[in-house]
Amino acid sequence: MLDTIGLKKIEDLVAHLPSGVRYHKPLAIEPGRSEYDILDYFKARGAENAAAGGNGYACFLGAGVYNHYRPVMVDTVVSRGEFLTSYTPYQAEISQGTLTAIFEFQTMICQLTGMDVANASMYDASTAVPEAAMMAIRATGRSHILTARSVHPEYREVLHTYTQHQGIPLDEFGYDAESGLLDIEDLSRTITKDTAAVIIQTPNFFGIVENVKQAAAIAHEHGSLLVVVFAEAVSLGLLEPPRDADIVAGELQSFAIPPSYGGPFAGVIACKEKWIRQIPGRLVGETKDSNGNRAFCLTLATREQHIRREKATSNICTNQALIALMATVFLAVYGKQGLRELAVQNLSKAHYLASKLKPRFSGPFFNEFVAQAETKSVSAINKTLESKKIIGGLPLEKFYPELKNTMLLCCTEMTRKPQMDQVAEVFA
Amino acid sequence: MLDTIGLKKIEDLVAHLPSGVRYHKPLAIEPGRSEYDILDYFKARGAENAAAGGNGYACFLGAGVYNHYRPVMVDTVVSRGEFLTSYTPYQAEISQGTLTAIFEFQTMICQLTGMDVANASMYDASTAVPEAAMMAIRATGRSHILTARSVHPEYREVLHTYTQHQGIPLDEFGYDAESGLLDIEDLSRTITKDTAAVIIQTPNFFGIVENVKQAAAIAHEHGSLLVVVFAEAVSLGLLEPPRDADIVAGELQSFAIPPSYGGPFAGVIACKEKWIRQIPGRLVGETKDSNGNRAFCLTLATREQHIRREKATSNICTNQALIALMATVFLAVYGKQGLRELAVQNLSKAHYLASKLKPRFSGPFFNEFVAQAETKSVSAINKTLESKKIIGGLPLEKFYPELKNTMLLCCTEMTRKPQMDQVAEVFA
Amino acid sequence: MSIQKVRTNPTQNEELLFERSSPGKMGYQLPDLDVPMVDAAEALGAGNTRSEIADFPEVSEVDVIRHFTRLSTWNYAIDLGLYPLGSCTMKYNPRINEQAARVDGMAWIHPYQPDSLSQGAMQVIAEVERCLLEITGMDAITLQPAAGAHGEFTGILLIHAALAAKGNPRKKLLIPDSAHGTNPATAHMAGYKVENIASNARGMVDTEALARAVDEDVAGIMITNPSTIGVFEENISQVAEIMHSKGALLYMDGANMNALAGISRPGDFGVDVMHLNLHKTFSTPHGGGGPGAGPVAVKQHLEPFLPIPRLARVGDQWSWNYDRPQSVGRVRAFYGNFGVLVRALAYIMAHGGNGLPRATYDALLNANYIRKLLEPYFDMPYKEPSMHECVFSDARQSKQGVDTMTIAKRLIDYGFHPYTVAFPLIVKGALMIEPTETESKRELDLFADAMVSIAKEVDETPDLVKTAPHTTRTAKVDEVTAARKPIVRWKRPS
Amino acid sequence: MSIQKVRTNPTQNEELLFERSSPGKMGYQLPDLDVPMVDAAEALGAGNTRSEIADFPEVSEVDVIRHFTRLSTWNYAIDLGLYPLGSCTMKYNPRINEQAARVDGMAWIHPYQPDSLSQGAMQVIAEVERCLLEITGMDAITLQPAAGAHGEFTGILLIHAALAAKGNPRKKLLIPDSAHGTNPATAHMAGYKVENIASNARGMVDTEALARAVDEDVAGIMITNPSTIGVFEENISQVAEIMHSKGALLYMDGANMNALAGISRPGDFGVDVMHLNLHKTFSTPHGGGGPGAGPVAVKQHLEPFLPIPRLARVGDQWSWNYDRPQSVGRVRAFYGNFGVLVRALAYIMAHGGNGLPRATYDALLNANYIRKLLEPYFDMPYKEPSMHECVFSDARQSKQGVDTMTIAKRLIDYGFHPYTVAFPLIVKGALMIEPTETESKRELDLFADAMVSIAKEVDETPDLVKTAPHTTRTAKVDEVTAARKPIVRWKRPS
Ligand SMILES: Cc1ncc(COP(=O)(O)O)c(C=O)c1O
Ligand SMILES: Cc1ncc(COP(=O)(O)O)c(C=O)c1O
Repeated sequence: MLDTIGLKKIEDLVAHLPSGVRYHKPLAIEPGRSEYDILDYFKARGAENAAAGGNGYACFLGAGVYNHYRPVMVDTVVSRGEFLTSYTPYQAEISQGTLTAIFEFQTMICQLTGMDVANASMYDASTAVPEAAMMAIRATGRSHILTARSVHPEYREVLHTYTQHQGIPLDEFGYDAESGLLDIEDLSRTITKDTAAVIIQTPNFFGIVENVKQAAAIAHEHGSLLVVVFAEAVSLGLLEPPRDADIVAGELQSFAIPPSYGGPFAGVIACKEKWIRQIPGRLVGETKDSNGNRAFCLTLATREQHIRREKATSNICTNQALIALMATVFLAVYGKQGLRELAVQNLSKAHYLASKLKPRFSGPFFNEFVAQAETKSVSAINKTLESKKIIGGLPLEKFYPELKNTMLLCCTEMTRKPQMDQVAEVFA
Repeated sequence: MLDTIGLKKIEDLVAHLPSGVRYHKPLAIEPGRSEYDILDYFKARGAENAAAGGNGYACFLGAGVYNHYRPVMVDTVVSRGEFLTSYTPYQAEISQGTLTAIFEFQTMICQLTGMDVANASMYDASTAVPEAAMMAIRATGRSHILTARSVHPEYREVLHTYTQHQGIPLDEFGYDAESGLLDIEDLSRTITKDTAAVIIQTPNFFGIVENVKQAAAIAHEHGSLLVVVFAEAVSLGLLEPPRDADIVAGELQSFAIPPSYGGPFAGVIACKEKWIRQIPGRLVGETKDSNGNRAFCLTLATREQHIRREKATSNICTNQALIALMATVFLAVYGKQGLRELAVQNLSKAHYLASKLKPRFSGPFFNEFVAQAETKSVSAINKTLESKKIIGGLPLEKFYPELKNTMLLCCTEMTRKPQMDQVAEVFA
Repeated sequence: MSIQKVRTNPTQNEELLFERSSPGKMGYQLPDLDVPMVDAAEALGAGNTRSEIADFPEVSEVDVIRHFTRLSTWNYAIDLGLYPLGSCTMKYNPRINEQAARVDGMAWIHPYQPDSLSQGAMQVIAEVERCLLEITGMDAITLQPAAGAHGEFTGILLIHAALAAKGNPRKKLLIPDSAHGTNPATAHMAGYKVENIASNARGMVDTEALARAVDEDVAGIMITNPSTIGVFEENISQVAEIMHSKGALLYMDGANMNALAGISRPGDFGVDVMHLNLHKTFSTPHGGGGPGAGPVAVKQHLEPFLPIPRLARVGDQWSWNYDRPQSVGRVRAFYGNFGVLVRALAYIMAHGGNGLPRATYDALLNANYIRKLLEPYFDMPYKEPSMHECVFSDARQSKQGVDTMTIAKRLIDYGFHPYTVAFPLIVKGALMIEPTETESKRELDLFADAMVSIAKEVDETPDLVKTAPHTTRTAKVDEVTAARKPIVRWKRPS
Repeated sequence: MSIQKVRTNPTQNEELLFERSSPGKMGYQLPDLDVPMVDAAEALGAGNTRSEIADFPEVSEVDVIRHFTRLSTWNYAIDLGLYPLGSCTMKYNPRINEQAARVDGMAWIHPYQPDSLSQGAMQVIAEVERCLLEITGMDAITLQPAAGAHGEFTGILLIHAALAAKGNPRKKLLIPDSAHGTNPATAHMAGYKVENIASNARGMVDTEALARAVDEDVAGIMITNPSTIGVFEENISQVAEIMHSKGALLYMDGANMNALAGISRPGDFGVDVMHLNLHKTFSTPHGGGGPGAGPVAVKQHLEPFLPIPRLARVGDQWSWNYDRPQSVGRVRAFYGNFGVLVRALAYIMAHGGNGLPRATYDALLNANYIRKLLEPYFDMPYKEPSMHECVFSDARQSKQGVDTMTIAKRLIDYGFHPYTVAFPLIVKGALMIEPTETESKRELDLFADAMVSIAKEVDETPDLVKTAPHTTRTAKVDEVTAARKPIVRWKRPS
């Protein structure tokens, strides 16, 4: 090949580089290792972590990342090279597999959320939230964002990062100290005619199911959009969809995505038909091929960076397609009835545990709740649990200084009664 | 569907069964369980086993089953539904994938063994050995089989089972007590003009590399065929192939097949061109399709049970196709140079360990050898090793009463020096 | 009617590994050697080491994945659609089975590791034994045989040993003309003379003829039930009585157990010994031809003869018992295809005692549905009620010069794997169709549509059928030339 | 020249999940509930619970596997062949990476579990950081960004914060007209005005024009190096000097790092901040569009502004440090796409310090080989030495009315995925070809043959080209109608 090119040695390929830019030292990285050594390395590192299911730990953490069982079908499908090793489906004629699956994904997200349009995925919910906020700003022509404090604290942090450098004013409103629900009065107080969007989450960070209708009424009354966020997607199997929202931004990790220390996950944005041209990210649409057969392709690309450049709705390019495919397979496996049953199991488990503890809030909750520790400190409780190979709940004081000595506990279909009973015992 | 058939209820489908044959009780088997429960069950059972690599055990057992690293590519390929869930490739037009892979398999087995023909697989070596013996009987028209005692004891047991009910006389000859090699004099003594085949194994059960040429000369001199057996296929990467054999019967477990408590493995029979019509099992042959493109199909089916019934060369039908595919992928991954390097690593590791112990035999060995325990009993040694999460060697007295207080130790590329040093220490 | 099931698409060509090799290419990397490298010629003797493996593959890792991925696209598979091979029970192979078999503690256990370190594996074996005995109604079982034919062989050895123990192993085995080829081949391998017995006009064993045929030389009969025409042997209990009255035994080929699981037990209708095909009834994947497992279940009187070793409970531990003086001996090294047993147990656990009969009913339903849809178009020589499969003949189509194999090839154009062709032998030009319970009505309807469409083509455009397949990347394969001048390995063109 | 790479074969049709649903079908089974079942309406309030999810799929397990297996056969993929998308670095995705990411101790760790129970994960992160810093020659790095564009955004925020800390974040970012669309989109999202700067005749940054353009309002420049025409910016060091002399910063889009790894380090030629695409250079799979990871590496002066939390070594333990007053804040929840980092580290370990530059050279070799073979047939507007990709234009073919997109569609008939079409914008009708190092000479030769053959077809049978593709199961897709009347979800036909 060098011959064909007309070169003598491989280094000639970079002979033209300006002097000074070449790096002549060997990289200070160990020489190449065998598969066996590599697997060994990751197994060894893995053994240094607690792994729910993996090395016998039970885990009561939720807070945006949930331990749900992953049907074997999911990895079976996503491991097929045709899905795993294909690019973004720009060439529709040889990408109908990916395109069809995304179209199904978009449809299922609409069915679950009650929205008309869903995109092909965002990085995760934490980045979907600011994208939804910016979408609302574009849609309303207004400037301010108003967020409930019961939205996931890390989503709010990311929103803060995104907005601050653009000079978008960001306000927050509180939650009701007794119920854990939105503080509707505070919302009414803080919303203004500059508010582009009110952002709430349901189930909220405390696991509590919000009254979306009520929030929507207030937002709409003020001409703002309502953005509804979800972090625990399994709840959509059971909860009334947030039909009154204008935009929904969510996290799909619960749909067969392993916790993986926080990623890769898949976010999604869905909205009412009206805002379709404001939605960021890829969209797949139905059309026909030249033989008249149904076909799918990426569409409305004029919203996107590769066409519109600085005028695009977002800079997003690579998204989380394979992870969204995992979610799609998961939803196909569970289906209409299964997703509901799954949600009911989650609900039942959390309520069982809650019945043995002292929930901090009175609002209705799905599969997590805030427990108030009384006799012991939450850190002492967690230490004791750790010695029993149980990872306890998330202490909330770090994010909510007012919620002293509380922890957020989550139960899923993978949580088993003996461990729940142990938690209750340690709390007592 | 019942309507279409003209029935009212599903039980009507069996209404015609003679009375007395229906089973009306519920089966005494637990109700159907979820994937999650099933995996849990097998993980729990698995945790009750020592698993080389899996739960921290190092394993020095060989004796026909070897712990070799399985390249990730192997399961990647065999997990593709197109290979995993297809049937025997009787319909050539839609089975070219399987057929092509088998043709490659047959070719590689020929390249490795020095034979002209290899079949598409047998159940394992233990059943391939009697099939090879019967093949020799058909080929020579003779009646007796003569087997070296250094052939794997369980292969010999299976051979015994197969031959006894057919009234085939089965004799054995010994090994040299000092070298562990074939006792050539004993062979010369026991071989007769009725001997259809002399069966030897190399590396033999003690890990020792036999002189195939010499054995072949004696067998051929007496008009018998020489059947060469191999149990450790990785040795073929380094050893002179048994070109002087008439039939080769081997075990491919070493080629990326997990030990799985003894199966599924894949056996194979290869032979000289001359005996092609005597070979049992499936054969894939090259041909063309009606467009003139190269194509493959099952061939010489007139040897097989579905055509020839009681006159078939064997009753084998289902074989070990997917396992043979694992071997094929393994060989493709390692290739010409890799298989040799792998064999050299095996050789080097075993010789390292042997250098610290007292080998019982002086013959050249590949990756296993018989160690003579002196100060301690082999069972005491193994007990001590077990406490260090090391599975020691196979005590040989059970199979060879004369080999008192010895064990067969095996090292592969997965054996690591610290554990070898520990074994040496415990032996001392 | 047009082809509704498939459209053509480009699939990659691919050479053989040997042809795509180039010197020095590698797809592997070994761990560093942590001990001194040994010189092979020195350690083994120069005469014992080979030079290179001539023409062996030299390819990169990406070459390997592409090679096999491309090849795979040339295959049909259950994962792609209906695979209605009669007698083969091509049901869906659940992926949880594969996962279970790959659990470290299942995959990485050495058969010679101490029993004390293998209790989990032995418990799995015990559980498989228990479930299969419950399903068959038999008394004892060996899981050692590696496939159906191997099970047959084991079962016949048991008969041989049992009769020999009574003084005379006898000489003959009776085998119906409808039997699978492995039955006579097995009988022969076990040293018996095969006596074929003709089926009666309804495809069943002719009990009167049978009674006449059984004499002191007859060791037993090998019966497939449901038979290979998918029909339950209505006289199975009489058959058993006839055999037993003459001191002979009844072997049942359990390949068709998918018609019976949970609704009828061979142990209850006189069977002495039988095999199961875990790769049929119990959903372990066929993998392009194997592996399988062929457990053999027996009545108590044959138990002493089962292969060694036998699983035994000693105190609170499992152990392997080799002390079985009457055993026929080993039929395979170690304990059988353990990994296949794991998969079968996963299947049994997923269905459970409640699900297994449900699956059986669904299998029957699907077969009878297909039968109903196709009966108007294809000749059905035996009209007895179908169990899990239905067998037609090409009698009508052959008048147009189109035989069952030709119809099969045309079916490929319609996007289906063909049914079993030309078996059983008692049906001339047989089309043997077994849909299994895992097929949906929709897939069955499409299949029936395709078959009906082909039946019409046979009348209207017979040449179109005769030259099929037309759409596959590989056209009709010349099997005759392949057999005439066998090329069974690649060689470097000289 | 004929099509050598592919032949057509039937592939299964398949409806949407919603269309193949039937009421009551299920593909799952849940474990038994071990606590009392809670009534949802009671626990949550009736208004909070939904009735059924209208039209949601109801399919069996076998339906699911068939559905997605069939769909998969409609895709092209690296595992099937060359995927020469310029700027996308579609290299082989090693399966060991997937295995590593699925190790229980990597996949099943919760981001909020105590640091003491996550040391292995944190060690992996530390190791990825160390390796990427070594490869880039930068001083500090954040692994939080989820993809390239996200990395760009993070990087620009860093510039913004650093300049703001000095008193003035400034207003404009300079972006060459050759830049990828994410660059201007990012600048805009970060609140900067985009100022496009024209490339010179050789496709490079015009340093004189640049010097004129940089003023006190300019925060920095976003440069892709090698540039999107696959050419190393020869004046990169001067560019850095110009920027720095005006207090502005140099951002490097590292999407093309596959041309540099191990042979040139951005940290050594003046780059202040850059991102990497682990899903390009470091072989993590594209998965039909993602996920990726877009780490951002910086020089020391930007380190204080990196997103929180930062990995820190405290004693002999890793911990997360949130106490970073100057940080721009979080750009993503948790710690980034950890599973992608695991894959990238597996890749780095497999290649090692010795293998990475080798891979880079091979990438350059392959690109230059393709260039050499195609230059006689296609117009090449910028003739500077190519690095890892080469960019042609359709100038010659467009005279026959055939543009780059049309050639791309015809290439599909030849069995290849097309190159990148119509990017970069500085090349009218661009054909942007990046073969990567994992392609064999044989695959490249077949590709070049196909391209040459198409070039001839454009002259001889242009209509054949214009109506392509001809062989795919889906013919040319009508994208215009799709955009005109968007149907972005399935609805039950009324
Ligand atoms: C009726 C019948 N008997 C026996 C067999 C042989 O079983 P195996 O292929 O597992 O050896 C088969 C399978 O093909 C069969 O259909
Ligand atoms: C040059 C260049 N810059 C930026 C990007 C954006 O990266 P990502 O798709 O990971 O967001 C890409 C990838 O498409 C690219 O090619």
